[in-house]
Amino acid sequence: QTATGQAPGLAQMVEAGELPPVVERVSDEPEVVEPLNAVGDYGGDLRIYLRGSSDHNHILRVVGPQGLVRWDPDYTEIVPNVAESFEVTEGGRVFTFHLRDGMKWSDGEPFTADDIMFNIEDLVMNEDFAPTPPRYMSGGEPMKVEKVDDYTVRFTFKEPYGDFLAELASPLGQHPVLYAKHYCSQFLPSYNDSLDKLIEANDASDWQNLFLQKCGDLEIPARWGNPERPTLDPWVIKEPYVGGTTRVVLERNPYFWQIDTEGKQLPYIDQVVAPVDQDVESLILSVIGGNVDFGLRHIDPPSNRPVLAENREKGDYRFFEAKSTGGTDMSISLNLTHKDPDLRELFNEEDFRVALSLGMDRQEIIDTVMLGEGEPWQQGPFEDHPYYHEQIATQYLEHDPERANELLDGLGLERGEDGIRRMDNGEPVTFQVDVIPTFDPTWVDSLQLIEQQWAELGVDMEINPMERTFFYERTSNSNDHDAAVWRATQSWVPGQIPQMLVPVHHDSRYGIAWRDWYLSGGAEGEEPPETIKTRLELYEKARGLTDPQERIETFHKIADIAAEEFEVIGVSTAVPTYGIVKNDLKNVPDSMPSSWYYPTPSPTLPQTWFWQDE
Amino acid sequence: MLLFYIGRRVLWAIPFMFAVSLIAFALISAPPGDYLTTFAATLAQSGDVVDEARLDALRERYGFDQPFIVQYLRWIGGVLQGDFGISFEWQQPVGQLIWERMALSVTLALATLMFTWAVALPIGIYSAVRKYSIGDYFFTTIGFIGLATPNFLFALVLMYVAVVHFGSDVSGLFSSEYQDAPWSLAKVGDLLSHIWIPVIILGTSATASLVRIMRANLLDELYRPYVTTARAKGLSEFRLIMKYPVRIAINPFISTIGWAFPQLISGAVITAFVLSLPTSGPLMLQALLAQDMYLAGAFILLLCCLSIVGMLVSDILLAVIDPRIRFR
Amino acid sequence: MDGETMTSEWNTPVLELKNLTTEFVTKRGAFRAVDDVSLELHAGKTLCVVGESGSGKSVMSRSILQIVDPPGRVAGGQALLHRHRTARAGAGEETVDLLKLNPKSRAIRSLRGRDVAMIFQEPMSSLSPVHRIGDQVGEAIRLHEPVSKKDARERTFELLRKVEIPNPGKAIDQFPFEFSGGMRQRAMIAMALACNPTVLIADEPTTALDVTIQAEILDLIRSIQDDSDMAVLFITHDMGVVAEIADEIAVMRFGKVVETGDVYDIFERPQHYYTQRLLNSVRELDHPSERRLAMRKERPVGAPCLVSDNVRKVFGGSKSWFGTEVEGLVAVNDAELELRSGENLGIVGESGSGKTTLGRCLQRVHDVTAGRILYTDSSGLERDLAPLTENQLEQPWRDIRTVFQDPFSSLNPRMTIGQIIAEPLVVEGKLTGPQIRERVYELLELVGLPVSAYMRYPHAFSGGQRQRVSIARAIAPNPRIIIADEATSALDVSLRTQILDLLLDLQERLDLSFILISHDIAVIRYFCDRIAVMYRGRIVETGDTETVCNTPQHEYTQSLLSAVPVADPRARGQKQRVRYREAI
Amino acid sequence: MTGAIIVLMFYLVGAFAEILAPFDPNESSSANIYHPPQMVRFIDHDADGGWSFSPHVIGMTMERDKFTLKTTYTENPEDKIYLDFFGKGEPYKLWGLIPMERHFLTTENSDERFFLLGADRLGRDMLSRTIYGTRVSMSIGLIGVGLSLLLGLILGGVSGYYGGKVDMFIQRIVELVISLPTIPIWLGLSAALPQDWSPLARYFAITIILSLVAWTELARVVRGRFLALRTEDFVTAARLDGCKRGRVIFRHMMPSMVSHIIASVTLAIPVMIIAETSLSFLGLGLTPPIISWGVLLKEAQNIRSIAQAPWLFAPGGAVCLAVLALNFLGDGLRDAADPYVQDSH
Ligand SMILES: Nc1ncnc2c1ncn2[C@@H]1O[C@H](COP(=O)(O)OP(=O)(O)OP(=O)(O)O)[C@@H](O)[C@H]1O
Ligand SMILES: Nc1ncnc2c1ncn2[C@@H]1O[C@H](COP(=O)(O)OP(=O)(O)OP(=O)(O)O)[C@@H](O)[C@H]1O
Ligand SMILES: [Mg+2]
Ligand SMILES: [Mg+2]
Repeated sequence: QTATGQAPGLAQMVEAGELPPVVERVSDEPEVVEPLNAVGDYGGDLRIYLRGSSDHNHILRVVGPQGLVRWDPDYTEIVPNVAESFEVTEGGRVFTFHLRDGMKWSDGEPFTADDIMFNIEDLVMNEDFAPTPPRYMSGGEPMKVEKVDDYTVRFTFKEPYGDFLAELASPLGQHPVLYAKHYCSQFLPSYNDSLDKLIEANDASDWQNLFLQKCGDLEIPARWGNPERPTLDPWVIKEPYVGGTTRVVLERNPYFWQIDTEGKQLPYIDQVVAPVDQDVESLILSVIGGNVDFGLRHIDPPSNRPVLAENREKGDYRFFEAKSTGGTDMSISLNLTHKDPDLRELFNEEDFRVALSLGMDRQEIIDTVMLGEGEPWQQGPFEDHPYYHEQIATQYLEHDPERANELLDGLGLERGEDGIRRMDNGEPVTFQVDVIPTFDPTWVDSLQLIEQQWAELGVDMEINPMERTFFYERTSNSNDHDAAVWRATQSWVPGQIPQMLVPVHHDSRYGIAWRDWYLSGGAEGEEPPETIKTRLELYEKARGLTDPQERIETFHKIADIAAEEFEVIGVSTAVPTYGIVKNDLKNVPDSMPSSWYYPTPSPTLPQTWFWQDE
Repeated sequence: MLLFYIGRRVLWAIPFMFAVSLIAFALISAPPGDYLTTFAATLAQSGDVVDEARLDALRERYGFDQPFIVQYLRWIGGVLQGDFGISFEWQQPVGQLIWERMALSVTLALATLMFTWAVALPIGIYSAVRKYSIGDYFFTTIGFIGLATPNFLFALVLMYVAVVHFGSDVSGLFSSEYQDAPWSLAKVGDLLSHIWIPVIILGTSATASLVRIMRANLLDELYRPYVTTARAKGLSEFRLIMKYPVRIAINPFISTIGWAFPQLISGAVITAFVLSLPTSGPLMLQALLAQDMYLAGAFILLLCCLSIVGMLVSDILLAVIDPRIRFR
Repeated sequence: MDGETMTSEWNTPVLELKNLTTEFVTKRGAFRAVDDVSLELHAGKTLCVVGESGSGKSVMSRSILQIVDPPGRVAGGQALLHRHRTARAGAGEETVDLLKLNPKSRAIRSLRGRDVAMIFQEPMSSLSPVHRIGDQVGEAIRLHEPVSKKDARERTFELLRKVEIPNPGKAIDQFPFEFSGGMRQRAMIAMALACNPTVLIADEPTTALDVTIQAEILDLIRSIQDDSDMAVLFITHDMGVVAEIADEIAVMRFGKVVETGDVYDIFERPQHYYTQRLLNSVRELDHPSERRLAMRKERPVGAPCLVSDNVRKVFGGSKSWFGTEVEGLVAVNDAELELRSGENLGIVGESGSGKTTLGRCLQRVHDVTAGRILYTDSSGLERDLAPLTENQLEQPWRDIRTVFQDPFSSLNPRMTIGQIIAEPLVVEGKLTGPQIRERVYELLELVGLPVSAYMRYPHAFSGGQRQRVSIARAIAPNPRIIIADEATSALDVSLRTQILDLLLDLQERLDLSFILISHDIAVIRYFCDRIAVMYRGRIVETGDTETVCNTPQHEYTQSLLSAVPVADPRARGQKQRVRYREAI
Repeated sequence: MTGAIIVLMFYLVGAFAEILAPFDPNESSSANIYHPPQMVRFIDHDADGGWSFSPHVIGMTMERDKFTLKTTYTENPEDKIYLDFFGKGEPYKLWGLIPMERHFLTTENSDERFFLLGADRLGRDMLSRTIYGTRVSMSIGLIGVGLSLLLGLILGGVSGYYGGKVDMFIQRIVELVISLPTIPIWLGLSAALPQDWSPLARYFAITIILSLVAWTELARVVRGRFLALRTEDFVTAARLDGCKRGRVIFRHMMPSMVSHIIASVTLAIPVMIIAETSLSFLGLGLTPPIISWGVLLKEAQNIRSIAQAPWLFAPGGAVCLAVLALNFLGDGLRDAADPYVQDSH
């Protein structure tokens, strides 16, 4: 099918000779998208919002990463995106992508295999620019990329790498198609001899800085800071996201490569407009005031729900559901690699952790703090998910202070006069739980309840709220914490890092020293015990698997061990959040998964959303 | 003569600025971690995940692994050449980011200052002259309620009322059509039609304190013999009070300009944050929270400059207004 | 008096006080400062009010314009201003009762300063410290007459010149604190005369002026009076001045007028006991104190204990605030002076000649620009005070005490009289609390103040009362030297002798030395052994009091003595005044 | 006078928070989320028309809308909760020391709860929380202002009295502190605090931080006044009386500024309380579980409270009242120190 329709604005420009006709602009092999409900009409703005600085990913989530592949709207299957199709061969070692014939960058220049080669060879693999991210390595070696022809590229890995496609579908896997060679190469020393002048003219400190300024990178605001940069996105930057701006505007990409079933070029909506507000509360006010067409990020905690629900008519919007993919919003990790030997010994007693879990009245917490939403839960995917693992999700959920006390007595922790238990060395069982109060306000609230509940057990927990950088520094770098709170919303699907099962990430706060050991290849940190090592091996293996069933089984093996060890204490199922969408905005699903790796809502294809009066 | 004095003060300001910059930089670097830690934290808060390897590489490139003094020297060296460095967050030269915002901040601060003075002086005088009258109690109470309400709360309530009950949006300093428009007369008009809200929000607490201070000082002067002298000349009560005791009671007011101005700017930060004003406050706050060192550093340095100018002005005014100080 | 029947314009009153009563309502009850006072002021005539210090003269004069300070209020009576009888009377102007007018009304405002002008007793504090002299004087003109700024300035200049302020062109732009006491007083006078008032109320307007200038000022007032039939209410303690200018005299005591009458009557046939005492004191003051002469015989004057060796004081010189070289004002110019122990040294001199400044230099309150100040302490050790720091000055300051020229500003407005007098004792730390209290009561009594003064604040006192507080404070810690700057100027004559005798008493007991700065030659003669005459920052003549007074050498001294008023109305105008002007 | 009484009351409330608060301020309850304030009724009517004096409130039951998650409360006239003065309630330790269980006001039946100022998002009693907040906030005000007053007066006084080099030096320090914007100072100083300090230690540290920033203003004003006062005769007189510098400054010069000082102190206390709130806003100041007015206001600082639970702003009312009372107290003090006023009453 070929493109036949285009936005009226573009049609005028074609008539005026400013643009080539739509057939030429759109690739010969455009992706034909079947809109969710109906084929739409052109026109209108999509008003979203940005919260201060570092909210660039919100733009990304709407515009979409537009990598070679993407997730389908259900977050279960990977489908071609920029690539017209792909093949996986040799047991998951070789990946071949076929590009779309005649596809163009947003400035009209052709998009070919050369662009991918440029991205990989000159940037991803260029140590001067940045280290090669691990997702392009396997078996300790970087991948190899060949240009088969102008529209075909082949990626080859040393070891099988089943998760590679998922990595590419995630926002972090966009590298191969991120930069347009014809534009971005001018900022590389190997392509431009008079680069120094350019650096100076732009007040940049060096070429890397200049490059980032002009072409951006995956996760930095500067990606949306240069209207000249060609992209493959449905909308391109018009008013950029630069420091201190108060509004960001994106306008339709006239060369966008998707069409609907009637041959009309996408997107339907002309512009994406995002005012920059600093404070979440003012975002909520904007929503109530009807100034936001689509919103999910920042406004979604359940505590805002009553206000937003109340004003639905006033703001002329409806709710949609943003299902969590699994796991829990709040988990407490005791530091099992604690620097203090006594606390470390105590925390490493599994009975102690189990007792703490049994000592929590989760239902009360859910009713009080989470407005009754959610169910008691430890961690891991929900029941209806293929990765669901019963034991790790549901063990020790009951509120059973008696058992808990028995377990603690069994550890020889006698109660002192003040009712607090004593360790062998006579010190009271006291520890602090580090938490960022601004991050998720329900955490401190829940902790306050937990504090009281644990006090019944004779365990003196202190809440230690702190600012986020302090938190990171203490809990992820210097390993100074006793315990810490973090979220663990995971379903373990490819692409996600299961940090609560294996200590591979700075959010694995139960074993930061082990993580350091793992990431440094044994050079730093602390050698983990067997149970962790086994899991790490299984995890490595799972990443290579191409067969989904096999992958699930491997993950369940990991989960079996993790469940036995019971390192992390969860509270309740991740609360399904909700977003708001204007009543007149069509083709928006009533429910979508909520995840960064997905990333919400872009796989639901906002380019197919359109305005229609009721 | 005055020029000479100013010159001397300005010369003084140079070593002073160095001290300030060092302290400012130390303050910015004081929190643990660095820009990248914060960056990771910010993204995590929105549910996004960062690429760790990438962070480490950047850390090295930005020189965060170097000792404090090296980083400082590098920065101040650049500043001396007019190069404020690069904002890590925006990958833009700091110089590009600050000026327009600073200008708006100064405008807002000036407007607020004028508002507070315009309101506080007459009320202060009134409540001193009519001590314990109903008006005195009234203004005192209103003023203190204003003082006791955190600005950002006031801002939030105002915004809520405006949105929910009047359906209008009071945040920002410009209507959307002027937001990115080049400066024009119409844009200035638009600015004026928006600026009064933050001015009132910011001004209330400052007004209350000025009223009280004015009142207290004026009460001290009201019964001085020279006031009687002037009265015997046949001056009207109003002119009398304005010309004599007020003139002396205003002395502490003048001492305050020096810091009132910079403090208005930095005090406005949180309000500006809530109201999403395109002033320097929110950007500075973000830069600080994000540990975007060079950007924050530039703001702090500029604010310090403003304070120094403010203090200079207040010292000069003080000398002009009170000859006893001038000829000490 | 029945004014209506007197057809003669000459005897018609312009201002009539009838049963004026003014009260201060305090926590301790109401206090009648002015009690049922009735007086008449006639056009072109001068009514002199004399009376005991604290008798209510100032309050009475303020009551007329309704500017008594807050706790005070006019409780009754009338103050009738017969406007139609004044020289500048316009059509339709008639009698107004000033006390009936609302004190804030436009009506009374237009009368204040224009019809009735006032010179306040304490010129030092009565001028705004932050406004220029020219501004404050010119304001009075511009308020009541439609003149331009420039004209007002010109007239101000003229007025300043008339009141003998040297270099009026510069003075007009100066601030009060740059003025000497006498200069400020003259500025006040200029301000009052600015609009040619029909009634002038002058509350001790010449206390800070030397007799030469005083004479000029009195002449000035008289000439204005002659020109425009101005009625003058003149409050003073100087009977010489009274004799010189008064047409009528009213004597006040305890808030009441105890005697009124023609100037000759009063001087020659005083009725009231107090008036008699007053006049006796005047006569007594005319010659050296017997006590002193007797004392000197017993204990002759000792070695010099405070010597000013070429002391020079320049104000505002080289290092000005704005860092440029400014030529300073030489207030004291190489003054050579020595005070011997047990001696009373008088300093007289023109107003603004640097007497106060010299006194302050001697005590090292001011830094001196050049010269030495040699002080010999009780142990006989001689020290140069000039280079000492404040810490090192502690002992000398304890030994050398001072009575400030302006009592009001030298008393902390927020301390009670008791606290003020006790302060040096408290600091000294030799006595216990109750002892100090005892001592303060004793001092209060010595200077003739009631014990109830202990708890009150300075502002609630009359000028003379404050002056006595100052004296009490100075003598409290038994010093060695006292520098008294116009210490008795605000006291009535009887009190004056009493205080001077008190000081002599002390001298007898404690081997004190005094430097008495005064404009009152009589006081100097009574009290001082030697006299130094200052003129334009220089000591132009020193010598034994009698020698200098009888055979003055320097021309300025001669002119000074020639201007001393004689307390005898019959001698009025007979004395030949000479005026000395240094060739510059 | 009224000012003094109210201020005294505030401090008493702070001191005896444990007794006065009906409940544990941290006790949450899922059944009372956003419980609205209840009115106390004094007269109880029996079913048969008789009446008696027994203070009580009418109980309310909560319902939560499944979709909007909004809580609504309906009065349940049958359910009367009787109140009891100095009845037994939850046991507590006064000042962490003396075990007690009587509360100024409790329910007769210790299972029941009442909410005179409503409840917050966790069903905690706002009245109790506000009462506990009094302790922290009023003492922050007092200690912080005391500290900054001390610093400001001493440094400002010395600076203005000596002039010259000392003045130069102190003024540079003042300028340094003034010219640094407060927020970075707060951030930097809070960063210097060890992260595992106990809440109490952190609270004191924050008080000190606040006053370290706040003293400069006073110092500068005091200096300005001193420069002018220094030339007054009565100051010279005091020096001549042999007063040491300290005495000249504090006994003789300071009283002339007493009005100004009182005004600034009464102003500084609310500013401290608010500054603490601002710090909380930045996530730096006091944070839960510490209860201060600032923390409470920070918690209320969202659209939801404005729209649905305005009673959460009760601590704001407390701040206002405290500030007004302090101010009127200040007026009284000022008048007491003013010789002119003293005589006229
Ligand atoms: N504000 C005040 N409060 C209370 N009493 C006052 C006040 N002002 C003046 N007095 C009292 O009123 C009386 C009269 O004072 P006034 O100043 O009129 O005296 P005076 O005759 O002018 O004396 P002097 O010759 O010393 O100036 C004095 O006893 C004084 O103590
Ligand atoms: N602080 C000052 N600054 C500048 N000039 C001053 C200052 N104090 C005094 N003068 C000037 O010094 C000169 C001498 O003043 P001083 O007060 O010593 O005079 P005096 O002899 O005491 O006069 P009087 O009898 O009028 O009090 C005057 O011309 C005066 O204007
Ligand atoms: Mg008098
Ligand atoms: Mg003098």
